[in-house]
Amino acid sequence: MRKALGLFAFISFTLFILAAAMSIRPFGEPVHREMDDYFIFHAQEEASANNVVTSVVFDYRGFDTLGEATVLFTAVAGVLMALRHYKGVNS
Amino acid sequence: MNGDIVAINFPFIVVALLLALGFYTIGFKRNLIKVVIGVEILEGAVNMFLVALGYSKGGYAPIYTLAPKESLNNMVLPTPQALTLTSIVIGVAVSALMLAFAVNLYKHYGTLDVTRMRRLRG
Amino acid sequence: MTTTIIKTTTRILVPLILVFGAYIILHGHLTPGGGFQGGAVFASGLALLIVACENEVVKKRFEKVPLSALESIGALGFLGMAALGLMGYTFFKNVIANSGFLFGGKTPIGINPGYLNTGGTLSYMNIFVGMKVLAGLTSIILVFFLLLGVKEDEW
Amino acid sequence: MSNLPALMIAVPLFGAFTTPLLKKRYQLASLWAIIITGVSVILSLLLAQEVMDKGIVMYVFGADNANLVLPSGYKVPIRIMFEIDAMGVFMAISATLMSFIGALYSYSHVKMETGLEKYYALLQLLEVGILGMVLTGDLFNLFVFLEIAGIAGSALVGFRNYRGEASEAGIKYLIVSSVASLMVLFSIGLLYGQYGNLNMAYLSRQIGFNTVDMIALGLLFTSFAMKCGAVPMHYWVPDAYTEVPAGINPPLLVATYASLYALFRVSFSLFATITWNMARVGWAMSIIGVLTMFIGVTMALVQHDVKRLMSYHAISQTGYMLLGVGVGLTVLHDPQALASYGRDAMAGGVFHIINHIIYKSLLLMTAGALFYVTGTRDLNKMGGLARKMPYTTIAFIVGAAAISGLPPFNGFASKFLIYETSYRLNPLLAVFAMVTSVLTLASFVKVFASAFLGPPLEKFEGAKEVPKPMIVAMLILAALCILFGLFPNVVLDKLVYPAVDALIKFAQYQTWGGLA
Repeated sequence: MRKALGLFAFISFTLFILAAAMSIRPFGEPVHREMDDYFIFHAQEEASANNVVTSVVFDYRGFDTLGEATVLFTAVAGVLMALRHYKGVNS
Repeated sequence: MNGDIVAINFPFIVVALLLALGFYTIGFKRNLIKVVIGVEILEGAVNMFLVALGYSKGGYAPIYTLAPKESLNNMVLPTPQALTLTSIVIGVAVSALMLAFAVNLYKHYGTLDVTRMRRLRG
Repeated sequence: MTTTIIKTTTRILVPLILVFGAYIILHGHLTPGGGFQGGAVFASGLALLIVACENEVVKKRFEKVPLSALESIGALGFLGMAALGLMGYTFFKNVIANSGFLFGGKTPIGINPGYLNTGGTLSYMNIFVGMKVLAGLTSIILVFFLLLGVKEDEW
Repeated sequence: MSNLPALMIAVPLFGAFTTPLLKKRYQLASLWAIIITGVSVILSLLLAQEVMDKGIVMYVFGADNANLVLPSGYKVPIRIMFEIDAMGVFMAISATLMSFIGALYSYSHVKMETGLEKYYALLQLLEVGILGMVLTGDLFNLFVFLEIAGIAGSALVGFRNYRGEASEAGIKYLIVSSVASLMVLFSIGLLYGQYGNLNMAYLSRQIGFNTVDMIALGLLFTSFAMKCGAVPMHYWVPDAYTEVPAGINPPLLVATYASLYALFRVSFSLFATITWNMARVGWAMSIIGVLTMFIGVTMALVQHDVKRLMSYHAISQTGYMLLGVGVGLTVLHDPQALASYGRDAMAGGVFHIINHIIYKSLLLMTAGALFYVTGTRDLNKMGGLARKMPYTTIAFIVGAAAISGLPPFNGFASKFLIYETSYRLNPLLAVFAMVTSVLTLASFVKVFASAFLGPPLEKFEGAKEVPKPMIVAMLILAALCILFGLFPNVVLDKLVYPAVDALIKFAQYQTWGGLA
């Protein structure tokens, strides 16, 4: 019963995703590129970097990168905490 | 017509199939390591989707250092690459933590079979 | 897993990998790459150093390395560079770009050979993030390696 | 203080990055965490003041000034921005307050454990994740902070690594949250491919009725519902809440409701054009809500583990919020019904979020106190603790009365609004909500009788009241329960109705509060 339900959910999900892949815009022809064109044409002047991707990563979307660094920091703290040597203690 | 869409959007279809594969692995596999691999497959599929979104036909990498002349008016979109970079690092973080938990669970139960380690039920 | 061949190859390869990682970090604003990628390359060099040696040697070698502190310092440096923008502008404002400070040179518009002294806060952030990533990844690898080498009853 | 929104993130982040430096000095680390979380409570109150005065507060990261949403001569936003309305600030206050309470409670609750500098760092990172989620106006940024909250939360769930169950609950939570956030990322990709932007306000003006947008809405809706513990995917909730140290329970609850917030934000602001014309989304939300509350409470009735029982009640209470806001969403397109009961229904749902966070944290913390004293969580092995632990008993009674919706506690105020308004939509919904409430009362009477009443057991002869920081944390929450119950109108007028209006008036959100 549970397996059948799971299979049903899985198949419907697959069809759902395939429908999305079929109906999205054609590959290789971005329709709206206003934001990206801004990055390409202004990166050298505003962020003073030749590499547009780096200027996006650290300047225009720098706050995401702070979050990303935080994710890595969190994971390292989590791994070190999960694998710490422990003494059996109460509470 | 329908065949055309499949041919043009082939990368997106591959992404969809990969996503389905990842979900199958997470939902129907019993070994914990395989479940982790399933999450990784999902991660890879989504990253591939983002990078595929950024491609524009015949585009060049968006870097000005010693770039060829014709690249100036046809660069691929930089944002999806930045997003993918972020998402890759997040994927590494998630998989590291999941494997740490898996190691812990193996130490405790002596098995990686999900169905045999369910103490938390009901 | 530690034969003489592996050890010798490691001795030759590791400095090259480390230098390559540092190059990627420093040239993040000019060529493909950046703090994360360079940090990962650097950490893979250190990982080679870890897996090519015996447990005791690794333990002794890395005992004195303050990886956790290095990671915190990298993260704090990144946060601090972002907070520089709070002086009159907003968080994450690139205040050093075009200011004439170190890394504050002007980038010529259009195709150019690439000058290292540009990028503003980007270059600093690349360095801090690289530091953070290499410390973080190395400490993950180290903890897994030391853990899996330890016998059951010691754990 | 125009940089207040940035400080909201930067201060706890600074705390989190410095805490691991305090290796082996656990007391210092916990004091540092208490200070940092306390400072962020003050910052969030200041921010709330600013939002109440000025309406939507914008903060554009990396621009020349914080209000520069669009670069000159450009029609699309390009930078990440925070867009803080009353709803966001409402969640931010809950997050900072609960992190502070959690840090205070943890000070003595986990004193004997190791690895505490990581614990406190993760506590602050969890706070950062929640705050980022509720304040941001950028879709990808929402994903990043969703991941931070998920990873920090699951690492904390697995904190007691000497228990196999903790690691198990941790990996379960991590898998659920990472799958959910990957689906979120996929739908962000769909939207980016369609419209080439990531700003929520900008996207919400572009989105229309086409297949890709519908699929994106479906995926976002399911993944956030999964992450907030609605019914088909509620399995991770009891495990995670049970295994986490009681001091982390308050922020973890807020993290769950931050996903609920994201669900509301997606359906009200991002997809406003679709949901505004389709009552079906609202009906789906209400029905999921009713199912969630009913299944949660029936599962709770059979539990023996006190924390697990309360966790199932947390699932069931999530149903009330979904029901309240779902009723509001159903009548969104009908101005008359919206004015007569839709707005009140949403107010009930939103008010229930903070009420539930307060009393469920209180209850889970009393359960943690019982565990601290007795060393067990099995109800059948406890008894006669009322005389030994008077403060805990008082806190428990207040929390239990509040969750069962008895006047004059805060649960009554919000539940009453939900009954009244869901009755107007469909009487059956209200009947289910009331039955759930009665069952909740029954199950808490059982807990009270078996843990606190009865003859004092011999093995708890030496049992003492828990240390002072824990008592203080519990009493603060108990006082809030009573205050919110006695003066619901103050809270409703100051916090809840502005939040509801911020959700309903999506045109304001779309124009960045009138900046463009």
